[in-house]
Amino acid sequence: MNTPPLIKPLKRFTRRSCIHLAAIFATSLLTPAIAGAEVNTTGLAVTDKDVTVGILHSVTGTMAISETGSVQAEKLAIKQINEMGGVLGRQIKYIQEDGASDWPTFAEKSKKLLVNDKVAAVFGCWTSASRKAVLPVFEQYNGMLYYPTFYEGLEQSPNVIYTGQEATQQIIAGIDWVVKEKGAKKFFLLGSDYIWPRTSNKIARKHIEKLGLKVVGEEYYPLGHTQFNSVINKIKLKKPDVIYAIVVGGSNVAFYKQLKAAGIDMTKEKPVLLTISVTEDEIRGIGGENIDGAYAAMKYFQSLPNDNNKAFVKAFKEMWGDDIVIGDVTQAAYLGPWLWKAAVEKAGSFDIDKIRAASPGIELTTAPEGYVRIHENHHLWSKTRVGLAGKDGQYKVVYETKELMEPDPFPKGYQ
Amino acid sequence: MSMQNIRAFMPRQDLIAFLVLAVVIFIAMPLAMDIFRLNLVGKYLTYAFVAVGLVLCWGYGGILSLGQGVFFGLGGYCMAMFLKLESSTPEATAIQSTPGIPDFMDWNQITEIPWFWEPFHSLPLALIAVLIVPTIFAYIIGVAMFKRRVGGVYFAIITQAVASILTILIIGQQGYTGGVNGITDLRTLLGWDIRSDSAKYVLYFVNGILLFACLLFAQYVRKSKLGRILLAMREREDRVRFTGYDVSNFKIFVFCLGAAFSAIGGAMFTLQVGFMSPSFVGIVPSIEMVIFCAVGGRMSIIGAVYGTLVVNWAKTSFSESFPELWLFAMGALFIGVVMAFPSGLAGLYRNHVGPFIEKSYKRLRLSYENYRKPDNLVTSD
Amino acid sequence: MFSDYSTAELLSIFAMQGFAGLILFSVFVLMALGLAIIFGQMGVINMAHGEFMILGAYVTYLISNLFSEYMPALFSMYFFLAMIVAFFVTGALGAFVEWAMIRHLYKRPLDTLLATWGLSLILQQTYRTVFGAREVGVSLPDWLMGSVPLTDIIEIPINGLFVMGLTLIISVAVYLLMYKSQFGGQVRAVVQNRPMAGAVGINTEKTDRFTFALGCGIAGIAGSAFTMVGSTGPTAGQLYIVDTFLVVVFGGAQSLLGTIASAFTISQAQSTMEFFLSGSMAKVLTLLVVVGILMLRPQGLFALKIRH
Amino acid sequence: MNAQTAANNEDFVLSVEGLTVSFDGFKAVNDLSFYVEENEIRVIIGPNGAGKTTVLDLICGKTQATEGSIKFRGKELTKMSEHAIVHAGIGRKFQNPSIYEDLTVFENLEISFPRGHSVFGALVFKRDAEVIAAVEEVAETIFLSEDLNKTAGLLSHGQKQWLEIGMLLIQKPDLLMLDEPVAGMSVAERKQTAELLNRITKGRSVVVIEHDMQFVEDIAHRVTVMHQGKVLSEGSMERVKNDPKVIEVYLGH
Repeated sequence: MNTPPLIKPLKRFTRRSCIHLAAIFATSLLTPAIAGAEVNTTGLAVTDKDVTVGILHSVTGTMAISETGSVQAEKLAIKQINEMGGVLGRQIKYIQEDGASDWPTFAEKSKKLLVNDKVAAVFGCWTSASRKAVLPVFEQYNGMLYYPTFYEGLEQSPNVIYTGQEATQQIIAGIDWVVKEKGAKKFFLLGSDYIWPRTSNKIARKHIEKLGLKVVGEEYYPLGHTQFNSVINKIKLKKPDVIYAIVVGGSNVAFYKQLKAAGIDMTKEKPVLLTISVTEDEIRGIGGENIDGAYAAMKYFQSLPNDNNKAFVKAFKEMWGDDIVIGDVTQAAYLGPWLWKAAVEKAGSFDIDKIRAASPGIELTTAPEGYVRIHENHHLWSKTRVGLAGKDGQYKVVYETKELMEPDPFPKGYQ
Repeated sequence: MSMQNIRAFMPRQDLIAFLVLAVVIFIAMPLAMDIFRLNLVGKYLTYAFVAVGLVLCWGYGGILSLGQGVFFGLGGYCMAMFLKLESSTPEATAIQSTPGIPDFMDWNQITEIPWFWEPFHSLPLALIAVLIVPTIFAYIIGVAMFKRRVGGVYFAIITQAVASILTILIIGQQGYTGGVNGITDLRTLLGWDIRSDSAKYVLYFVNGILLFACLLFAQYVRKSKLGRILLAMREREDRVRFTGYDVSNFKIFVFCLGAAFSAIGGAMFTLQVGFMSPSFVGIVPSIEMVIFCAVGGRMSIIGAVYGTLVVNWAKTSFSESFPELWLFAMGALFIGVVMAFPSGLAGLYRNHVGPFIEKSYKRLRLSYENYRKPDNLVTSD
Repeated sequence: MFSDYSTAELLSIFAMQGFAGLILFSVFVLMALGLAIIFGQMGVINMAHGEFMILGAYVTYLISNLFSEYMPALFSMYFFLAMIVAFFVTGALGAFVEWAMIRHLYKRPLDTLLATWGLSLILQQTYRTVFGAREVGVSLPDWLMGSVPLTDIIEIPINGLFVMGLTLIISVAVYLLMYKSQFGGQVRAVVQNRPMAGAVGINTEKTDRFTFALGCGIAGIAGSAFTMVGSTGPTAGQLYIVDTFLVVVFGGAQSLLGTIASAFTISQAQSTMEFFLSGSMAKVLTLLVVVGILMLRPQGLFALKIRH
Repeated sequence: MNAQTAANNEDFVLSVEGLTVSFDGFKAVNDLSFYVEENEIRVIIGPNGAGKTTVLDLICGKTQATEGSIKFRGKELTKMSEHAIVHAGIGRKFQNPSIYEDLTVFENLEISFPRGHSVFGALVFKRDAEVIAAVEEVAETIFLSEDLNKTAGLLSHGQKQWLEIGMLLIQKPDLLMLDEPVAGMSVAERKQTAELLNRITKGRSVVVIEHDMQFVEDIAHRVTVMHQGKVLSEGSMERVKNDPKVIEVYLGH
């Protein structure tokens, strides 16, 4: 599953796509390599030839399902950067560690990466719990973590760049859209029982109530729960216009299959199902025919029609196989190494403090999702889109915010 | 204590084993490792508390609990609650809508500290809670189960269910417990920064000393009549009962003792790792802890410590180089230990390594005596 | 609690929740029957039971792919074949496991628990290596996916009906096999008195192997059926194991009827509570009540009073 | 003796009256009454399934009676817990030798020594001179003086039976109940056991279940014959042997 990337992929990576990408990233390529002595004084694993970074995700355990895509994306980005000459003239080497879906293991491995391997940056984590576990380690040893997942917000660390969306970015645009386009008035909130769905639903509820509309139900089920018939019955009774679902992991499959079997047809006018937790990745498990007609609000869909994305999808498939799908988090993970590269080059150094100082304002015009910019609060300015799920397991983008959404991890009035 | 009593409590072989372990933990490890690795070892050793408790419960008492993580977790949570309150000063949490309460409470619209958190403002009360809460919980389970003679497999399954109930509860009540993230970002203990290297050294040694205290108490229990009664009970429960013992009391005692050990381990875990999460309360970690004990040898308290160290060391190094193979190795370890080495490392030592050392020692001694002989030739011959 | 609803709605609630409970009941019975045979009759704690179920699910996945690739015309019928193949594949694995592992551990029931836990880890990683870490989507024939509308609120999912029917058939088959056939007599003879059974000419080793394989095979069918309602991933099996054991123990391990009765009680309790409480709290309360009752009545709810 | 004068059953060590236990309707013991006197060796015989072992189970509290009373020196036993019954002075040996095979003979006897039976007591229990003396004395009685440090699992079958008897003796019970004490013993061992039993009955009563008629004749003061959960006949061996009902049951089958 995780073959060292430098052997197989190099063969597969065609010259044409190299040139294409090279053109896209021409600006960054032109940055001159800076002499070793200057950048090499940081105590990090940087030599004149290469620089070592860490990849820290679960490849075993329950979370391996979700985190695999992120690992693949990060490896792809690293490979592409290397092919373009690396960062400050140095090839990126990576050390991959397995968090094993176990939060203390994440803490332990992050400490190893920072203290023993002295990596220059870490791309990793997926769940909030794993991020919370490693956060003190990064702050203590002054490392830099690029965290890819959309998450609940309520956090802003000098040692983390959040490349996914925080909750308000995802939620507010989605709800505004469904209210405007579908005339939704009654919402039923549903989620797996942990912090992200609960916090997100809290923001959603505040926003819905601010709009003068009504939440007719709010339900949580334990992670891994597979029997949703009771809640489906409640939904039928309450007759909401929108089912706002933040179910995660294996529960998703059960939920959508049972929803469909119970005769709630999402392709019909009502109720609309709006989710912020189902990416193309998850649809693979759910089955396109079971989620046909649902809407998702997030910043990236594989079907985005821009050129950046076409090149990205192509390169991704060349590296990891044709039958692969790319979800929101995978794309966000792909941004990590590029954002880091840009920050390093802007700072002219691998030094963490300098990178931190350089990060805000960094923009990536080459991002598959289009354009992103790092906010002062270390989150990304990004657009939010609404996609309509189809039988083929892909989303069709039906709406895109005009402006970039400002990241607001501590939203006033939503807490 | 008379010399004879000491001998009975600590026969020479056990004494050597204790001394060797002391050298390993207090001298060899700190000398050989940097603070990062040492801190890891310290973390592993917190699991050893559970494993030692399991030796008494399972090896001696025949009570297999698949819910020891519950007690480890409760102990850890008690400690974490204290540390969290300490780190949640109004200044440190100024960004919250209600400063001065733990961050996760604020995220869940809780505006004041719930009553059961109040005692954890005080370190002595928190330390008492670390020991008392899990022990009382174990006592309740123990009385309910053992007085009604639920044992063996049923006990294992029910403890498993208890572990899963508590996990769902902790995750579900996230406003009070920190939910699935756990209680994180713990920084200081009475103002002392527990994240600094020097603190980690100190905590490592405190952990080691506590572990030895537990080991010595476990040794005392083993060698007391109570230890023999446990063995007798495991073999012929009826005979013990009809010899006039209230068997359930002994089971409750040893189960509570195991819980108390686990709780100490949990509290030390929180201190050394800096957070506590429900992932320790569940079934998977609880069963893993049983395997630490089984690998060490379910009848050997010292073996349990080595078992914990070996399995965790293997886990760390294996998962660094071959993450995909780790589960295969772990699974094979479970099956292998159960089927081929039911008495674990301790059995391996007793049957193979021990006799070898004994033989070498004798040979050495013999050659030493032969060497000495020429000096005595004049008088003896 | 009830004031929000009209009488007609309340009736619908009870009807629908009753039906939801029946589906949950069928799911529990399917999960627990195999385990009840293995644990109740043989005293073996098979912690890899969930992984056997998932094997059944993967077999279904493979066969559905096979059909859609080579025999799309027959796709609507593949499910029946899939269940049969799942039964035999998991049964065969079960027989192998019994031969390689379990038979050496009959005298140490707690050790079977640890060894089968090890087995479950290995199986999980095998699935991950073979099928990938992601969940696989099993596409179902269309006729299984619809629902039958009764009133404008009440709709009966067809796959629910299918699972219920399947449960009924399997329960009856297991009952006949265990209580009316010669094989069942042999199994019970071996359970009650192994040396005596051996002495009267029953091949106890073979009986053990068949019993274990049968339990695993039923797990395979259950896994196959669950592709309709749940997810198929390497670690999905772990979700079921605690519930399954509780159902079996709660029913009184020795009795198959007890298992069914206990599945009924637990499922109805859970689905009723789910309607009025949050899902998490309903789960906690159900488990608490079950554990509480087990503490008061350790032999299980429906066990016969037996002579010690 | 006419034991039915229940008014003065305080004179008996053990009085069992109207004892009944049923398992799902099957009455394993049915309205059973018998009385054991001080210093008496009472042997219970009867065909398989007569309910003999169940009677011992009922007396020592292993099985709960459905009806009836069991009085030991006037104390009602049916509601007492097993360990309390032991403390009241009743010791019971099981059919198969029930000893702790992993422990030494010394430790087997020591565990049975009546001190330190609470959890705390067991924790602080000291192997003092009194314990050692008691263990050695009993070991002498049960012919195991030489084997005190041997692991009990290594003893012969007969020695295991003796050890279990010894474990009871060290508790100095007033009533000793033995379930088939000579089963599986060699002829020589049976003789020794009979002698042992005759010796240890001084100052206590003994209830024995046994099939070996020769052995029964060697030791029994009185014999109770049980059949289908009831007393079929009672009295001296001589009388019982000639009771036509007994002959019917034993020979009629």
